[in-house]
Amino acid sequence: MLKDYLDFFQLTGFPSITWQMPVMWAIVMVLLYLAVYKGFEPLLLVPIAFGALLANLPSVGLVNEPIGAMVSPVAGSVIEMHVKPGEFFEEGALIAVVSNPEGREEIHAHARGQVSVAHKAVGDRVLAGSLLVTAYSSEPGGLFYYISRGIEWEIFPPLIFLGVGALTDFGPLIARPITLLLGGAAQIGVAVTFMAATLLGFTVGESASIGIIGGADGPTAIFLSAKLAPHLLPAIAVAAYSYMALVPLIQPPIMRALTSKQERLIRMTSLRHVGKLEKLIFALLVTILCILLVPAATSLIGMLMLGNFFRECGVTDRLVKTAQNEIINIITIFLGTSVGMTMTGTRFLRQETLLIIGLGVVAFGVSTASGVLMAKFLNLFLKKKINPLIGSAGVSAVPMAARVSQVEGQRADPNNYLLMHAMGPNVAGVIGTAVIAGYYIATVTR
Amino acid sequence: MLKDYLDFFQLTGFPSITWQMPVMWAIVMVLLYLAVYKGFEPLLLVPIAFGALLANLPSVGLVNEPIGAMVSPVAGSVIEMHVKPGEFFEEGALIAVVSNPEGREEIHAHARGQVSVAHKAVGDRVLAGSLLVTAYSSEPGGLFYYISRGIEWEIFPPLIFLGVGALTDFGPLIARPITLLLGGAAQIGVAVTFMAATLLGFTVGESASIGIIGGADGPTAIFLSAKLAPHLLPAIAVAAYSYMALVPLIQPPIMRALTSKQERLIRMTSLRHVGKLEKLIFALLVTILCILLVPAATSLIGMLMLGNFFRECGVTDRLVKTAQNEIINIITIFLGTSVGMTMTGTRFLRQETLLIIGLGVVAFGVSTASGVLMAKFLNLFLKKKINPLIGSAGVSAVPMAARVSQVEGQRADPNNYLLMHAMGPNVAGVIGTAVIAGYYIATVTR
Amino acid sequence: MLKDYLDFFQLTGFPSITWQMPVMWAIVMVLLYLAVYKGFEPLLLVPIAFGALLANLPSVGLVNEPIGAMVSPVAGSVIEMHVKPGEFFEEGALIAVVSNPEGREEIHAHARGQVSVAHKAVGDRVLAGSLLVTAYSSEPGGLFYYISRGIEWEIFPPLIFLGVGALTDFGPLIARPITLLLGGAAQIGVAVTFMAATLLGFTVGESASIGIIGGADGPTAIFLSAKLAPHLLPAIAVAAYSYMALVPLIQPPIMRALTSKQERLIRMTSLRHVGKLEKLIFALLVTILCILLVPAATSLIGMLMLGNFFRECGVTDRLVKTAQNEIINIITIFLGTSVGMTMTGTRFLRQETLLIIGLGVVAFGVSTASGVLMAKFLNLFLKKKINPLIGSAGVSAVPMAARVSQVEGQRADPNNYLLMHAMGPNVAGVIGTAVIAGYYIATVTR
Amino acid sequence: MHFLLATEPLNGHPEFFENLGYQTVGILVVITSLGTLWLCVEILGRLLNAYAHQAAPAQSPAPAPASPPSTESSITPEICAAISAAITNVLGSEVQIHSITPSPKTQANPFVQAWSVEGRRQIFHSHTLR
Amino acid sequence: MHFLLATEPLNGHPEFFENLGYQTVGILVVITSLGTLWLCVEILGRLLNAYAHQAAPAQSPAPAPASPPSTESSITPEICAAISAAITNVLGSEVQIHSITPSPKTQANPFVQAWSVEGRRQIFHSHTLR
Amino acid sequence: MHFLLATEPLNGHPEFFENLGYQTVGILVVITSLGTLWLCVEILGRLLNAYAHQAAPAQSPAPAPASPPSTESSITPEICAAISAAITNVLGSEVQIHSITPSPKTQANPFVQAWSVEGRRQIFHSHTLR
Ligand code: NA
Ligand code: NA
Ligand code: NA
Repeated sequence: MLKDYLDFFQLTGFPSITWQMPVMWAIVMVLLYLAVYKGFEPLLLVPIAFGALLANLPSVGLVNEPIGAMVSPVAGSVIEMHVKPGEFFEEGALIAVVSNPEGREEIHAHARGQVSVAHKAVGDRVLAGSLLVTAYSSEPGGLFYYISRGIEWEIFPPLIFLGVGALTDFGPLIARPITLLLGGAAQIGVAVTFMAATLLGFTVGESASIGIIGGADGPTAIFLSAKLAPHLLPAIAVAAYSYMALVPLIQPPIMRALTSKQERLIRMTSLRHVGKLEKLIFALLVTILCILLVPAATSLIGMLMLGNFFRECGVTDRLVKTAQNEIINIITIFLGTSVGMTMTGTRFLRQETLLIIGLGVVAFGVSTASGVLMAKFLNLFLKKKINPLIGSAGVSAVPMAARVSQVEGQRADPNNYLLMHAMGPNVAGVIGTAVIAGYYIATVTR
Repeated sequence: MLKDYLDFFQLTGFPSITWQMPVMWAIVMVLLYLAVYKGFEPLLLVPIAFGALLANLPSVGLVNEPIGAMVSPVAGSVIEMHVKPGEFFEEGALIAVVSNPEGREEIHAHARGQVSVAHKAVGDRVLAGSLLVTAYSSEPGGLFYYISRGIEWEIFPPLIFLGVGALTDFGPLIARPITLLLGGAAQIGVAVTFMAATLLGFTVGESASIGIIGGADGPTAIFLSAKLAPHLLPAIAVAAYSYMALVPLIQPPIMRALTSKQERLIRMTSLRHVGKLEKLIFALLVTILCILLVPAATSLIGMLMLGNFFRECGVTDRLVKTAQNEIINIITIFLGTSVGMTMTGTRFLRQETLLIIGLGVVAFGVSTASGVLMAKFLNLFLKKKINPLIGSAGVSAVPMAARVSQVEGQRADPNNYLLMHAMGPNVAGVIGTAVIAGYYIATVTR
Repeated sequence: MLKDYLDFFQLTGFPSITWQMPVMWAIVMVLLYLAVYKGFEPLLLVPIAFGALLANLPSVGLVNEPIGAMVSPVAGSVIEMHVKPGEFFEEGALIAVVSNPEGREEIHAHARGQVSVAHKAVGDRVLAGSLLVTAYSSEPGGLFYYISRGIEWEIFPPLIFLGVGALTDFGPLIARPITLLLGGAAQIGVAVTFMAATLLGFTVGESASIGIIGGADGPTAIFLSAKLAPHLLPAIAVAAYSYMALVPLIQPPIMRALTSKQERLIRMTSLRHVGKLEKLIFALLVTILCILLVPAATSLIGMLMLGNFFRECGVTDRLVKTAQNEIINIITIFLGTSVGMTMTGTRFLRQETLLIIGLGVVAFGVSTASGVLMAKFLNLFLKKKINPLIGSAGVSAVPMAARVSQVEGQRADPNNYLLMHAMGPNVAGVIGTAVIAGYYIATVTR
Repeated sequence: MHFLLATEPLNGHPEFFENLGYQTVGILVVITSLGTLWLCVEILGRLLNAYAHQAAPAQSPAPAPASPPSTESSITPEICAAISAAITNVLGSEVQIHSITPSPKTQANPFVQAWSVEGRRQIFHSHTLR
Repeated sequence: MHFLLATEPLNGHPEFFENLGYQTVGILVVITSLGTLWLCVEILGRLLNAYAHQAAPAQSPAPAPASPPSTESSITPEICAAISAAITNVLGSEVQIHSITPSPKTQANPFVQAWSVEGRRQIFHSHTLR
Repeated sequence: MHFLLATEPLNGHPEFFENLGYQTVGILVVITSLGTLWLCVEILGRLLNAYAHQAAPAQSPAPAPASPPSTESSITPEICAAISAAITNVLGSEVQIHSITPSPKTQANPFVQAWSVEGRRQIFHSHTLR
């Protein structure tokens, strides 16, 4: 019995601890510290970090696929086949090996089960997606196998956008629509970072996902990288949310370097009141125009403006409250933990992660600069000048970036209130980032 | 590069605009106007209309099925097969053509992918549901492919009924149970409209779904037409919710035409108090009786009375609030937009839609009349007369129809308060419509 | 037509009533009475009982699987095959018969449909999970086929634990961590009941699920029996929740029998204040340690402590409120009704159910005794004595068992407040039960 | 569960009289269902009332003095305000209330009436989401 | 729906100038989209304003006397407090408000300003969940 | 992740002594887990307390005068009411509170005690949904 007791520790997770795990635990602690004690986007970073903790423990029944059809993940030849119909196998058992010029791929069982049919034999050629073995098991998939469908199927980001739309007042943007261009210009940071990433050796799908960090829009970044570079999703999500929290540190030096004292003193005329009808038409306009121009952005833009229409129409109070609260909260818990769950040590502790974190700063910096410069460019033509400090708000990171504009404006002139003016480019940046994401989705092959 | 820029507009949605789209946009605007500025059931019509807008834009990634097994939708012979194992295909590519005496059916790809197995060759005979091709793709289905499962799988309407049950007080019905017959009589409008639709050339499945508009019960109408005539779902849902809002216009002339001044002056005795135990037994009674008599209505009646039991038992406060708020609100958003998403121009801009809208008026009118006439019929036997104005409330459309009874009653006698009396037939109509829907489900083949 | 009317009653549920149904209705009434009028865990027992009512009515479209692939549930030989490709079949039709030494297994259709492919012929050998027939139907699965996925896939219990974690203050446990051992000792009741069940002829999977009733933790009991003995799930859930309500009757005699008057008079020193940092580290510690030691408990422990981290970190207010309210309420409705839905007469009206109910009392009793005895054992070594009355709180049943400790303590000395001291073992019992459940999952074959 | 189809299911495009018969059966099914329900509820109400009357005598005198005799004067300003508010709420502000008189046939006391008003108010509030 | 791919999709590791061209097109697409939107919103605003001015005359004199002439004295203590609260709320308590003066270019009356402040406050409150 | 099964999994109907051994191992596993946790939490508490004592001196005198010496007189009527309310809430109204005296062994000041009461109250409120 003492032997049994000692034997039991063979069943514990200790033998499965890898060197990456404690390293990841330390990273988790840092993220939690930043979120809890430094206020770094805690609503997202706490679930992400806790999910990452679970992902880096030798857990059972948390992420495994359910047993059923086992398909080959690559094309090649079956060089080993370890099971016969009727045989039982344990969780983790080697089922088959497929080999092709690029290497060999092992197919392991995700849970205990029994083989029903072996569709291929040693020597057979297979394609990606070819059925190798059908098996039977009473074990379901892991909890986060199911919850993560919301990311795999790209459901969570649009639903978050439904809530974001219900929370966003586009009034300041409608009152001064030229600030749309500031939100557009900030996407230059995305494009520049994309190019930089390509030069550093990332594929275009990966580069697009890295570039979008500069959009400072969590759900869009998750949406795009789930589509184009799912293996980079955790690094990109962590970078996107961390830098959003660092906006008050990253932006001011750039803003001051690119503007003269005189420009920073520009006062802007008060915004006019925008009525309900105008807001409703705006919501419909954005929907129609953006979908026509960039169909691939439909689910993001469509849900954003649906939420906003609920908000502004004044007759769907129950729905707007649900979108702003229950839906966004529930999805945030599941989205955050699912993202964290992808953050395994083997995936995260790579050179790429450091490069992504470095490129993220570039992205935020260039986006900030482009917004400011676009404002200065527009001032060449405008009679009512724009204070270029609000250009930086075009990166979105709502409402952090607009606050930065306000604070910098008051540093130059304590009586200058740029806050409301900066909200225009701020929300325009959300639309701009969704548009460029749509462009990439339409034109980039994963 | 300029060429690339111009080329990009080949990728935009503009080339995909069809004549139906702008027409549907106009219809969407009308629906939104009615919902927002005229108060036509905005909680449903706003999501439906916005969903219809999205459905009539050249969107990408919104409604497509995920790649995987492609099955033949009909029986026939494979006359063309355009793909070979290992071949890649683009979204929209023609995969195969199946032909039978009634025509030819093309199978297109819903997304980019690669063929794993071609199960059939040219000349092979196939049945509906036979596997043609298995393919592999990293693209998921569209957002509303997943959300619409709630309608396809008939989950949303029963869950709405859970909330409706939690919101409904059956007290007035229990205090004067004879009003159940008024709620039953109102279903004659459903039956008459069914017959009229059949005479106009609709199949029985379609006719049943059209008839149920007269039940004035949105979730039941959606439940039935998802089952028996999914292609008519959008027209039926729009008609059902619009006419519910028009009850104050449709009902009064019919009510006045069928009643004498003297009948309209009838005062009814005040309702007795109904205790908790009686309400609980009522909920169980309705569940048992209706399911025994019409098993096909189980999921509607069962959820309705479960919600009502939560409400009346007094010890499940948390659950009843959740059913009344979070569940019903979340499902309403998803149900409404999913219904709207089916409202594509090619499906909606048909003669059938006009016929359905016409038949809907008939349905409401006959239901109103039957309720009133049933009340007059019952008065032949009753000592305590029923004011026939409350008969019209049997169409359900809770609580609109009961309000109409009150207003008409006061038009005849300003001191006559029929409101609470009309709530009896009003909620009885909900049960009646679920029962006749169950009858149709059990006996009509799609 | 009169004939048609009478014929219709062939379609009603009356011919399908079995003798078990009315018996189950009576049991449902008893459960509802206990829940509504006696306050027996109404939040769970009302949905369970109402679900059981629906499960014991001849319903249609409530629980059936969707048509598609029909697989053999057992290994054996196909001895009958009743359908050919292209043939239509009705709901309930006999499709095939598979026979093996242990008996014959009939495969029936869950809904109307048409056969696409017959994969096997009479005489073929099949394995569990072998595909027999592929069929096609436009009918979806039943409402609770879909909702019950949350139990089959083991999603609901961990999500309930997310909410439980968000509701639990581990402060009293952290202030006096030795009470962890009391929560551990209470699991002896689980082990003893497991052994008793095995002696009574239950398999080990069944025995483990029965034993866990002594853990007095609903979600854990449901989680474990869904995995190891799904056919006993309804009996175990009903026993677990009923006995939790009976704690004030079951525990006191045992507590008094095992303690001297003097022991019951022991006063405990007031608990120290526990700060935020300590609570956060505790949450992470429990997560890491328990998952390392018992990986199979990951999804329960992980979600519990995630919810608790949300609660204690102070910066995720939106998320903690959502976990405490919307998530736990919605899941409770679906979990309860799904459990009830498994409680069909044929499954519940068996001798096993009586045995389980009997064993449940044993489980609660032994757990209570072990907790008390462990406290007395610890007192042999401690300077600051523990009042053994708080040992019984180790069974969890939060907060009922802690209340019992308080009441019993005051019976001996009206000025002794054990309530806060009893909360330590009380919440420790939740962790202890999850750990032993993980041990069983890892080592018991279903 | 499996049900034998006693009647042929209706499909395609049935003839007029076939359809008429079919619909009549449908309405009869509805009336049968709701009629049975009516009877059951009627019986239930009487049973419970009878039981309540048996149980009541001991305690019924007690509440009586608390509520003044149910004459026309029993409509207190509070009840009046409650009714007005409820009706305004339900019917919109364009409706004017001229006078409130208890229905002469009413035996219920004002508390029950107030309960009714409140009950209805809840119903009307709740049903905005269908 | 199916779209012909006019341009070859970008894949693998494109050359620098290919990539530069690709990104420039991307930015042009963004600017085109948001620029078109700008024009539409600008036109929309003018149309609605023109319509409002046509419709207004009859009723515009009415509100005028209610709001005193928009001089500096128009900042009432209430508005001042509202602005302070909003700013503290958004910028944190370490910010001090030295003085509040209406922007000289502002034609809006204090009510509109208060509306703006409130509108912004809502925005800032709401965006904590991204 | 894959774990080698060191022990044969228990299945079917094991013999009594096999089962007894198996259950004993199970209980040992539970005690080991919770025992390890106990040790860790004990150590954690001491570390944090030691750290707090090092950090405290500079600021501890400040709060001291605010809270009067922790004698029996320190139970103010407010605290008394809070405790009563909490206990009534938890134990139901049939319980009567005869007297409230601070535990003689208690070093904690009344604020901490009030905190405890409030903390417990929350716990008891929350756990109605299992
Ligand atoms: Na952006
Ligand atoms: Na109806
Ligand atoms: Na326990």
